[in-house]
Amino acid sequence: MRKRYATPALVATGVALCLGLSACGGGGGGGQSADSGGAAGQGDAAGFNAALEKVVNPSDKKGGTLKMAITEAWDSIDPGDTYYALSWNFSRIYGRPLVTYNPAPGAEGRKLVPDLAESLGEASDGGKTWTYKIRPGVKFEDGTIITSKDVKYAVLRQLDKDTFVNGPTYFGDYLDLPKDFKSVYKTPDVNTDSAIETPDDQTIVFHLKKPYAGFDNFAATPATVPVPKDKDSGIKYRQHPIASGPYMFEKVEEGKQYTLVRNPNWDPATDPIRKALPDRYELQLGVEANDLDNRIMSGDLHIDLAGTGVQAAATATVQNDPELKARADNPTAARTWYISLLSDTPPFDNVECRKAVIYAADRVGLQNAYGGQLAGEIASGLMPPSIGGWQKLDLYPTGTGDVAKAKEALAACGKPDGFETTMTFRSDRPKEQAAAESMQQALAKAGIKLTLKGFPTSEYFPSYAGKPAYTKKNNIGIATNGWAADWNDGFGFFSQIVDSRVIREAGNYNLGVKSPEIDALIDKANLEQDAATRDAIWGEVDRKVMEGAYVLPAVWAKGLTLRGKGLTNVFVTGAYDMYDYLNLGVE
Amino acid sequence: MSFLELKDLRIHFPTDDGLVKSVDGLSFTLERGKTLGIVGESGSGKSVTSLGILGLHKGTRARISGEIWLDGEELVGAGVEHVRKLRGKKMAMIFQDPLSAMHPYYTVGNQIIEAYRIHHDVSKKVARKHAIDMLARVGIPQPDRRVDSYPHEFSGGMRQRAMIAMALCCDPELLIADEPTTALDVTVQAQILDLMRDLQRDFNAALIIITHDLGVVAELSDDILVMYGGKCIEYGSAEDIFERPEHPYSWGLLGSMPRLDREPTERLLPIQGSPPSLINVPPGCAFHPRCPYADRTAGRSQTEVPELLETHGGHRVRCHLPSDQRRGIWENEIKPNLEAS
Amino acid sequence: MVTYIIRRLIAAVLMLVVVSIVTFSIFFVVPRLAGVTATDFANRYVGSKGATAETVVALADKLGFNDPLTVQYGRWVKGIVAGSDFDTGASIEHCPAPCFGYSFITKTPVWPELLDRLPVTVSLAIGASVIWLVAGVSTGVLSALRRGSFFDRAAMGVALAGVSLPIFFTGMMSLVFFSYKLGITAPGRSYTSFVDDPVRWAYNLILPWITLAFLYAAVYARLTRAGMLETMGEDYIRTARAKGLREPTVIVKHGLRGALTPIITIFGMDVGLLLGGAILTETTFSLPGLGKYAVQAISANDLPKIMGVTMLVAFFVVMANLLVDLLYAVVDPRVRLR
Amino acid sequence: MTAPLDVSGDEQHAAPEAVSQGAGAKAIQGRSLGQIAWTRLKRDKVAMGGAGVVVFLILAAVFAPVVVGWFGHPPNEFHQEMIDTLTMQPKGGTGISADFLFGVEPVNGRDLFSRVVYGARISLLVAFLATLLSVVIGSIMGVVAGYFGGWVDALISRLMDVFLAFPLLVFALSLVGVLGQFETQLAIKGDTLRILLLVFIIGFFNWPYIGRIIRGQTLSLREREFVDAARSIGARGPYILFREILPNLIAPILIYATLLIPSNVLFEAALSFLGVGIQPPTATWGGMLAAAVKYYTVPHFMFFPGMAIFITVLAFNLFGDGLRDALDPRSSR
Repeated sequence: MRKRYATPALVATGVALCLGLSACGGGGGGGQSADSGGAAGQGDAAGFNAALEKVVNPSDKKGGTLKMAITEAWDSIDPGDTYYALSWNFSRIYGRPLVTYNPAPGAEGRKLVPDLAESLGEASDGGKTWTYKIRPGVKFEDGTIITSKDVKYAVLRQLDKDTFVNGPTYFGDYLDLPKDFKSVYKTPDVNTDSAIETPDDQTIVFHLKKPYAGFDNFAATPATVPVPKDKDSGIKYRQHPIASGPYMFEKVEEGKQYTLVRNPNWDPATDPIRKALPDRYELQLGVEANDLDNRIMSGDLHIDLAGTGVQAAATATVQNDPELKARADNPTAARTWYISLLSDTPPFDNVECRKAVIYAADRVGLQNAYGGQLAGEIASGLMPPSIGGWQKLDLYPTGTGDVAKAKEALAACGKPDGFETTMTFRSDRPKEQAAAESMQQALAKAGIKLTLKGFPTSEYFPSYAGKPAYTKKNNIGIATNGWAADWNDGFGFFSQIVDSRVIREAGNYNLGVKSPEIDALIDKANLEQDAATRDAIWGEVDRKVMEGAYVLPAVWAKGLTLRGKGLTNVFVTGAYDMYDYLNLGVE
Repeated sequence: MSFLELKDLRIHFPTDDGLVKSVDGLSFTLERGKTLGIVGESGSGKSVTSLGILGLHKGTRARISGEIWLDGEELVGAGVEHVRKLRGKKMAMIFQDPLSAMHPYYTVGNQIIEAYRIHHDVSKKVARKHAIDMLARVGIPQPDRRVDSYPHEFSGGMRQRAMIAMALCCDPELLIADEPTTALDVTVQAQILDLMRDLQRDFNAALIIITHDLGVVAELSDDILVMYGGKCIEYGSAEDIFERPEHPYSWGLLGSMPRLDREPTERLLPIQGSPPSLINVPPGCAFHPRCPYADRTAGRSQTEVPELLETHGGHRVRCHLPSDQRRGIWENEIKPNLEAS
Repeated sequence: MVTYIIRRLIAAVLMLVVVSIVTFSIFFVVPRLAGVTATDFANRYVGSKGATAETVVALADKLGFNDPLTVQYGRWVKGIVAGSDFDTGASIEHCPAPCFGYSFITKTPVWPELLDRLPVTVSLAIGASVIWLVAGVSTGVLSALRRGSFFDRAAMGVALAGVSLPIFFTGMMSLVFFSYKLGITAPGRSYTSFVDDPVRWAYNLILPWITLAFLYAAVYARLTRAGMLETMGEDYIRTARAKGLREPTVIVKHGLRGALTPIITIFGMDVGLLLGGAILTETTFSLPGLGKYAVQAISANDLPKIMGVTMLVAFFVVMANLLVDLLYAVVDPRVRLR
Repeated sequence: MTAPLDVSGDEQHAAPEAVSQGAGAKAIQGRSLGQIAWTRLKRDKVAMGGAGVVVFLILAAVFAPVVVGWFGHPPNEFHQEMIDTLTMQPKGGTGISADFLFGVEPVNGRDLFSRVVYGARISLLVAFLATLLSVVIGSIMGVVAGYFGGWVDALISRLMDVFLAFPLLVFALSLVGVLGQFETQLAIKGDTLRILLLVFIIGFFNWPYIGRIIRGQTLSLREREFVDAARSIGARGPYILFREILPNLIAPILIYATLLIPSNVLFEAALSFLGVGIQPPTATWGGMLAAAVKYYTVPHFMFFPGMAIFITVLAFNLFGDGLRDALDPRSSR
């Protein structure tokens, strides 16, 4: 759960069709229809939700300064040390990964296209070997030619999780690394050709321990952005990452501001996907949240870098002002806010008691708690609609709570008079607090008495909700939770949250899904080579989770985002469900 | 006309609790070179009187009426600024507790210099020389060194000497000493009283000594004024008061006078009760609730305020008891008791 | 006087030692007593999704959570006094004294961050303290001198309201009104370095200054008034008047001098505390100063940062204490004897 | 002492209050200091107004269920029908009506009036108990330091210095988290635990302020004549302590306790504002203010809890000032 504010990467596996189209491209149908009033369909460049399906203000005009801001600093601008979607999105203006997502609105944006590489990855050995050819003539900002060795070094260096704590671990999990390799810093002389080969300066070959058909998703992470070995300074590299894209850092003041200027050594001829319109980027960090919204509204800023939507106060302002509303979009993210039912804590060891909670919960109330229709669509399952294999589940009512059914379930559980349990939430997250309060109100009607307990986010999984010893001792049966996909296949979404075998002493995100049946399905999916069949298995996992009543899904997250005044080439990419930062320009 | 004359001085303070009549119709006269002792308990109005003479109630909420004549000038009606210029120069005051009466943050020398330079346009150097002279004059050893000391670095007696030096530095013609020895040890008390007597003689000033201790005034005073409840209840020469006191309150004061041959805490003739509230002054004679002889006035003491009447040769008493009866009580009941002890 | 200074200096150092022990105990010893294990500590620093149990155990060892508490304390103190070394991955980095440790969550040494936040807090504290000292003391003096007047009543009424208003309420209301509604003051989170643009610096800070100063000015007006009234009732004031001094001289030279001395000591303490971070003000106005830093560190449970900022605050308070004591000795000759 | 009569030594104070107080107090036999103070207090309309508000607040807090039963809805009851589901703000801006006197909260539409009333419970309870704790610790430490002097005094004074050197809020914030880890080992849970935790933190860190004052008072009392007198007639330590010194400390303790309550109300609000304190859904003023930051476009949400804090603190301050003036008239000069 690194991605505290930013929406995580959401990736289409290869060219797999997006199932459930209504949810994929344009935000959840339900939430949108309630308020958009057809604005999205208007022919004008601007309009509510206009950027979901098409490019708003297309332009090729170069020049100007693009001003971005964010309420706090994100983890790192080092491409090897970041796990925020905003950062994966934004880093592409200064760094070129092997492949990336097609800069196009909606579902088109989930397609992978070659970037530093000449083409998408070439698989061999049944998906265990992946080969890429680097484009010739691409240079770092200092004029050095980029070779495959720079990519190899970049991928290997970020495996050092002692130094780079933020980034994902996928390469480390899959690459066939020699046993004696610790890190590029500690064991620089170990031969790593068993994992990555660079037969020549243009070619890079990845060798995996086990086959993975979606390896291009790995190659699209910033981990493959080349890093020159002689410029690497470990954790301090983030003070000036060397640019391979059209912009390079002019000034880095961590936590305060970044400015980027044109990289003179970037050659448009080597880069078919980037327009590189503005002359300059100015990023302000640590801007007060309400102030940030106000400045986008007034035109002082172009875009909120975080891309998760405006604050509560601005929501009303946007709603009530047609001019502002025409500059707003309401995309759905591949993120589910849900509530874990801890099956280890009695009486939740009985599925009927878990079901009772799901029946009794006020699903509309939960939606409101998470910010209302504009902030989330009531979720019928754990898996968000944009993940491959998603199917609409209809196991439980999604209304304001069904007390009668809840009582039935309670009776079946042997607790006809209800029971008492404790619910935890992250105390620094008002939405989770509201959700907990809503649960308390709704469950009380069925006779289930909740005691609420909040803990700071930093301690939530390491010390409290994610620590079985604690939850058992303190009778914690319910806990707020949330998860976002790194990839929009089932593996990317489910692997850490429903597999009972990942549960450890502390720091768990899977708080109570313990089912041999589900574990078996996961194993089956991981072995399945055919993408469609695999997706179907993941869909089955979702159904089993819901049938087992292990979680109460609250909403699939949405955000009300604003396009700044004078911004050109704006659209929401299906890859990150936020504005695509690759080709933005200013008037 | 006398050097100092008070005519029917009244100083009243309006407070939340009512009007406090601290001084209520006080009159007396004092000549140059003479000493007047004002005696009374706390709250009797002695200190308020002295501050009134100095004009220190001007500009406060106090209501002042009557007349104060100093060397031919009326002060009650005089301007604030005019009276200020007289303060320190023509009339000066010595306060009871020199530790709190001197500013803790300034050296003794500085405070004397300041007092001198307000009234004399001289350089600091000259003023400092004068301060050292004054300190020497009041018997402070090594005055050229001690001039730079802070008040807290002095002993009690030395501080009082310094205080006196400060008061005398501008050769005042009227000197008011408010409980000058109360805060001091008995032996030091005697030294200070000696010093004051010497200085008064040298400066030929008029001196008012305010005290609750008859022993102090016994040695110094020419005349004595006994105050009670803001009024003068007995006035006369020192001899009158000590040999022929006529007011029962004065008898009480004499009875409780400490003597060397007696334990300090022992009181021969204690006065019962506490001083009166100055807001709700008892009707009639203010002293009657505490007066052992009140029953001998046929109830007049409860209803009628006695007049201050002259008994003989300047000796005045404010009492309902007939003069001969008072003398009788003194001669037969009080005096033998005092002498017997 | 020299021995006095030395004694106070020793006391100040001792105080810092005690503070450091207590701070360390609260964050390391007390949780241990509550049953928190070394791996629990390490778990806080594990960010990525895939951390295995072995990684956590190894990290606990690497960060020294398994060492005896005295060793951990010694290491921490040694870092402050002598500096220490940290592994940045590519190299071993020396963190020179005073090294308040290295945050394993953000991978940054704490001290430079504290230094970075310090100017914000200092700007806030200095600006506000100048305003409140001038406003509070002058109001208090005037009130005392015109006791019972309309001015006195009005000023004391406002002052009482001032001390009764929580700063996060006045701050929020004034932000909403002046910044968001009228747009005449800077919004929250605004800070520009004085060196970069003094005018902008003042403009950005004016609202926090006034909000903070209002609270303190109210306190100081009340204190000054009470002190002034008390002083003006002192015997030495009567003595000064009896000497024939002019009233202004009496008030300024004798009255104010006595009344302001305790105010100055309180002022020193207040500024000392504020230099350690005006938590509520900085939170309300989202100013990136030490107070906000402390709050963020606490909510992230980033122990090196929490301890660093605590020690820095304590340092400021102790220094302020020391300065005030020394100043007092200069101002009030009686103190020198002690 | 040579004083023949009841000379208090106060005589040189020409100020009329001192004269009237010294004289008046002693003239009326049988009236205790308390009665006199009460007479004075009764006359102080502002202080009595403050006292009235305090009593009103206490009653409102104690009888919160009744008050809310009359004028509102249960504090944790949702009224989502009052909320616009797009903006999550109250319909019509605030939702203020005869039914909802202060309007409703954004998101879930809880009755702001009843939450403010219930908030008074936590606020006052914590403030009172914390004050009690500070006063007990502070008085004991102060008296011990002031009375025994010497190294005991030096030790306690240094201890107070150390306490005052700690960044109070930082500590309070971290301590709530650290002490929370003991929760599993304690018998008390939930709000009770949280309240006790707040009381402990606020009370425990505030005692040096009152301790210093009491120490000073004890020091000066120890030097006062009547203690000398008692000592001279052979009174022993405990007698002097309990019969001569402690009774004279009641007034300052009472005054500073009364003045500490409002500061503790503010402290509790600050802790709740910073997010440590009572667990939701229990209403606290500080917690409501913190939640209101996000909804600054509907300022009624921050206005009512803010004003509740203001009025409470102001009322206690007015009463405390009045009490001080009544018990210790010289301090008001």
